Amino acid sequence: MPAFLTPELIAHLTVIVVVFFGLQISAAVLVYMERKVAGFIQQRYGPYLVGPYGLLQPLADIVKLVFKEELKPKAADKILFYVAPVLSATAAFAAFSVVPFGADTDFFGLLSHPIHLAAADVNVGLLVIFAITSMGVYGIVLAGWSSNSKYSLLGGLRSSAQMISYEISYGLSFAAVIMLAGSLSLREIVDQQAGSWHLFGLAVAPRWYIFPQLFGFLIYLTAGVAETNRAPFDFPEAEQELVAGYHTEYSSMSFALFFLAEYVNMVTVSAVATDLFLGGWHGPFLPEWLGWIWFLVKVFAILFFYIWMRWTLPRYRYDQLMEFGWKWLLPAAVINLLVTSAVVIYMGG
Amino acid sequence: MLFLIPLLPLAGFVVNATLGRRLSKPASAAVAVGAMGLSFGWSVAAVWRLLHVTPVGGVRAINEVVYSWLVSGRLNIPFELRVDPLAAVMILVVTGIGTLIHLYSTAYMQEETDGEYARYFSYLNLFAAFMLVLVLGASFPVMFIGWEGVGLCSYLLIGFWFTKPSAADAGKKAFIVNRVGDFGFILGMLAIFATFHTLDFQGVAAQVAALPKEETFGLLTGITLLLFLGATGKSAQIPLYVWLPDAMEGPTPVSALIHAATMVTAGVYMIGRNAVLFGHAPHTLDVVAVIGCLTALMAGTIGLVQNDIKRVLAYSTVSQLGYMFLAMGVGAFAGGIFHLYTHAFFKALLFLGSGAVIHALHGEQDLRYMGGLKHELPLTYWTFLIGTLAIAGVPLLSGFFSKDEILAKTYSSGHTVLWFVAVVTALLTATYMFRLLYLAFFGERRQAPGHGAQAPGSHGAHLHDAPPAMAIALVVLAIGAVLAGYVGVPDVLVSGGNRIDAFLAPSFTAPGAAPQVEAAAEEAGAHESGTELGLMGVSTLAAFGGIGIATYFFRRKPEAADALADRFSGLYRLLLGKYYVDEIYDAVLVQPIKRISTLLLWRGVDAGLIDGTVNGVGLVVRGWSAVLRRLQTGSMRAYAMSFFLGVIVILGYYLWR
Amino acid sequence: MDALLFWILAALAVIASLLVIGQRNPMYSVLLLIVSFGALSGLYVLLGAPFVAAIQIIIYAGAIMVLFLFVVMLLNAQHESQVAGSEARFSGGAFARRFGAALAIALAIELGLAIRQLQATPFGGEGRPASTVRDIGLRLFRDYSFAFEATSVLILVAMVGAIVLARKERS
Amino acid sequence: MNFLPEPTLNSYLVLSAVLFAIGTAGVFLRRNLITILLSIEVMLNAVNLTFVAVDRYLGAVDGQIIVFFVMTVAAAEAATGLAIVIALFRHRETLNPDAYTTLKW
Repeated sequence: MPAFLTPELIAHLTVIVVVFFGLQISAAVLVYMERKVAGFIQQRYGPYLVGPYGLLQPLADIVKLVFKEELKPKAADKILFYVAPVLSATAAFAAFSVVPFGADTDFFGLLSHPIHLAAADVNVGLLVIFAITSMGVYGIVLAGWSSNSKYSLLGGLRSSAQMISYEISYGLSFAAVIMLAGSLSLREIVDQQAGSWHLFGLAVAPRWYIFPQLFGFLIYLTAGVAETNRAPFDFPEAEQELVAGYHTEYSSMSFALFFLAEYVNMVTVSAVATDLFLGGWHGPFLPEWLGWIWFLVKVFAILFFYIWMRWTLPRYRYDQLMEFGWKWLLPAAVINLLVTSAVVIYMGG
Repeated sequence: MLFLIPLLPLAGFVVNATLGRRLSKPASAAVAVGAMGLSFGWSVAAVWRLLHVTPVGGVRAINEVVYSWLVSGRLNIPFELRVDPLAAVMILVVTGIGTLIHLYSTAYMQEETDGEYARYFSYLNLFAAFMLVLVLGASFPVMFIGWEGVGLCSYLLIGFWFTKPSAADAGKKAFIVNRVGDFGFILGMLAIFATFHTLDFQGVAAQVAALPKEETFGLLTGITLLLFLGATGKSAQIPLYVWLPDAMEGPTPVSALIHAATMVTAGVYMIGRNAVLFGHAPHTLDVVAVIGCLTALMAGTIGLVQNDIKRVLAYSTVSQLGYMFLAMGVGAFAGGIFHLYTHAFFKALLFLGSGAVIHALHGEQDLRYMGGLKHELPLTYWTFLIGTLAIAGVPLLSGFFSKDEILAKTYSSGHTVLWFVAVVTALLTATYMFRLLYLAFFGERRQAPGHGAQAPGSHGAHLHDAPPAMAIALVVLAIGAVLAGYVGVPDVLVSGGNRIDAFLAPSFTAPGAAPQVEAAAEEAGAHESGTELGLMGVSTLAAFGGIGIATYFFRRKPEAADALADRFSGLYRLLLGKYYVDEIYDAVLVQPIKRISTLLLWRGVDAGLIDGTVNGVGLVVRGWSAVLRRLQTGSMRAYAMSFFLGVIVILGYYLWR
Repeated sequence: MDALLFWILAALAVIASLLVIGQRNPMYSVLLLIVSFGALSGLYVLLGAPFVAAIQIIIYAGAIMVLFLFVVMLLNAQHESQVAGSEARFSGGAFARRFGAALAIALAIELGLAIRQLQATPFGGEGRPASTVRDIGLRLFRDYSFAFEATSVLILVAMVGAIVLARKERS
Repeated sequence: MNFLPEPTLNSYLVLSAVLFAIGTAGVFLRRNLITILLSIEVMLNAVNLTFVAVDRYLGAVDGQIIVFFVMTVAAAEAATGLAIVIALFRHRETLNPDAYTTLKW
């Protein structure tokens, strides 16, 4: 086999492939999960016909979406109409690429030296995530604009405004953790969370940043929900007001892409939350190399929380959303940041 | 912590000035009096500390640099405060008597509205603060802050009832006249800096002490004369005394505090502060002595015939200040300060007493419409009597000792003529003071033609004596007027009795140098103790003589006085018209200046030259813009083009040069 | 590898920018500009400035361009309108635009000449580590703290100004 | 793979020069205020590129900091500029700069 095809390269490629498909699978799982949980919350069964417990429902959905007819409004912008969904899906996947999901491993000695369990390891990972999330806006805006319909336009404008407004709080909640860890690399941040917090010499809690940064965590979650346009902040597709928001005009695969993007974004946000606040793959009972299981557990816990929220809380009013974002969440984030920095300085960090 | 002394009154000022309108009268009074009281306590503490510091180079002093104020090139002036014996006496006088007068004012100003009341006390506190800066300042500029500040406050307080035109004018007059003096002071200050490259009193003194006495008219003489000009302004001496009598338009306690006890003595203090400097300029000293003496006499004579009770006191103040300058002039610095200090007591007492009278008579100030108050205002009467005796120089009261010391020093330093004039003035003093006493308190009540029988206070029974706040002040001051002198009992009576001289002496000498001025005076006094006793007798005689004259003319047969007035009606009118000095100034100075300002400065320079230039510039610009605006097409792209053209040209220049 | 990336990204940036100004539809201009920003940020990574690369995306592409996008969408002024009449007498005419283009070319030439005067210099010290965020942060908040504060004030003023200008004046 | 010349400082400078020129041309060629603002952004980015490249060359970080400031200023400029554009558009239904030539005297 060719020289440049070193085991490392192969390993890297595997990781990338795993991430890529893992995300899609998790999206499918999420769809199923969402519908089931929704069912239970609303005291019904949810999908149960296709396969055992309706486990094959997601597949059915995918098939349906693929074989649907592709529709495009006449007045829509030829190019952008198709670019938009691809863009948002790409952004969604790209964002996850820098998220580490497991400890370094050499695959039981297959490799000469261990590699990172992340599609890409950048030492400014958080910035990259931030950047890519901000790119995600375009998909929605363009979708809204290009399909040249009032509903879509409003949906697009709204969602972009919403995402931009909440990005700030989002970033600030990052910043607090960055200050604690003194690094922009997710991997280092996670490694900082190994071990446990000690009080009078005895370990009281795992050394996760959620404990010093409870506020930061809450702010992050709230902003994250807004970033992913999930209920109770799901304005872009506020059915009652504007049919289906930015993807009113979309159907078939291009719609599927948006759909996919939304769930992948959820996964990303949860994964980042896990890495930042919940100690990533660190956890008891399991050997290092199985850390990714802990990671998955935590991520899905947060995802469950998301779904739970969606089916429990009513939707905000748009002005309320903006007001909340600017007048409450942002100040809270700033204060949290200031307090954190003060403490860090005091501790001589 | 010296800075607390001026800071406390300042704080009182700030409080009363900012939220005075919302404070009730008792509240703002409490703030003001409390501030002064604390300041007094702190001063006492400071002086106590001073008495226990070990003298450095013969000088006891506490220095304190509050902060570095002016630093620029060679000029470095810290905001430094210094307490030495001289300053110690002054702060005690200022804060002590100041406190009493504040207290007195609480009752005296009762009629004012709350806002006015607070305004009054804020001014009064501010004045105290500045006065304390003036006396504590360790260098000319710091002193100058106080110097100007008290001027401002005196202006504000003279014009306190600014709705009354006469009061407003009096305030302006005081301010302007003082400006003339300040001008001299500033020049003197600059000259000193140019000469000695320092403005610190001790620094100057040290350098001057090294120089020989300046027998010919020279630099030192010039400097000191300039400073003295400032002193005449502040301390109401010829030629700048004219503002003080008018200053009586202010509330009486103000007259007592500012225009009798403290501010007007600033000039005297300043000369004492620079004793070494003046000591090296004999000519200036002579000028000082002569001017002081003349002022004393002139004011005394005017005082004889004035009918406004406060004006009489004002002229007497001028005359007493003349005395102090005389003392300074003959080199008896300690004597001058001693008189300053006793004078503060009895003159404040007299003013406050007159205030009590005016208060009782609801604003009546004319002696011709008083009389017979002896029985109706007993307390006022007795305290006033003490004050009068003290100022008249009756033995065993404070005035006697200080005045006598001045006379003795004048004589022993060989200025016989001045001594004679001074004695005559002493006689006059006794006379006009007792005239005042008799007219006010003895005989029958004389109604002002204005009021009918129903006028307030027309029935003696209605007159109420001083309320407690005023009474306390009067009594305390009266006690002071009696006892204050005993710190300076002449050595001939009790050897070593003149403690204040010994105490003050170091302040009048350069640090490290031996007290030469004092030494001279001392030995002079030593081998002429016989003559000194004689002199003492003479001044006593003068005092009693004056009292006798007054008794004859204004008690025994008042018609004689009028007869005399008719006989010498010219002289009488001259005196009544205060030698028409105001009119002369007006004719010689004010009118010409006005005319010049109007015609030349205003019409010519301002309207013609300056405005012309400004308008001309405007016109030129306008004309050009009318042409140039054509270039401004308003098209953004055109602008951008010219912009980039410029860029390309400049870049090209650097490429192909 | 770097060389290849450089040339690709450079070409991308140039082409995108050209299209930006070649577009009649502002919507596309904005998007193409974002592309060129992306290329530039890639170049920044090559230049060992990942921080700048990141904020290039975050600030420029993520914030400023969205602003442009909004305005374009709101005004929805698709195609450039010719202004007839005296207003565009000089500046609007074809002459002005040709002249302007000429200026631009002249500028390019001059810059090129200027650069040719310094001999081709490869970057010294390939082993030099990429400047970390820490370095930049320390430098920014120590030596440039005043400028930093000043810019923050500038931003504030800009915000207020923008709000005031864009507000509908109620009549 | 050496069939391509290694990028030198000059190549970066040339690139930024080209970009700058393009921006300039855009300012003159476009008849749309928004596009003109975009061209200005292009110019700014060309300058930024120069800063970073020279920074790399000198091994300093100051250039990057200046880039940071440039971006901030660009943000401010865009915000105000667009606000003005909106105001103008409200006032006269066009984005053509040549329509607003009365802003003088």
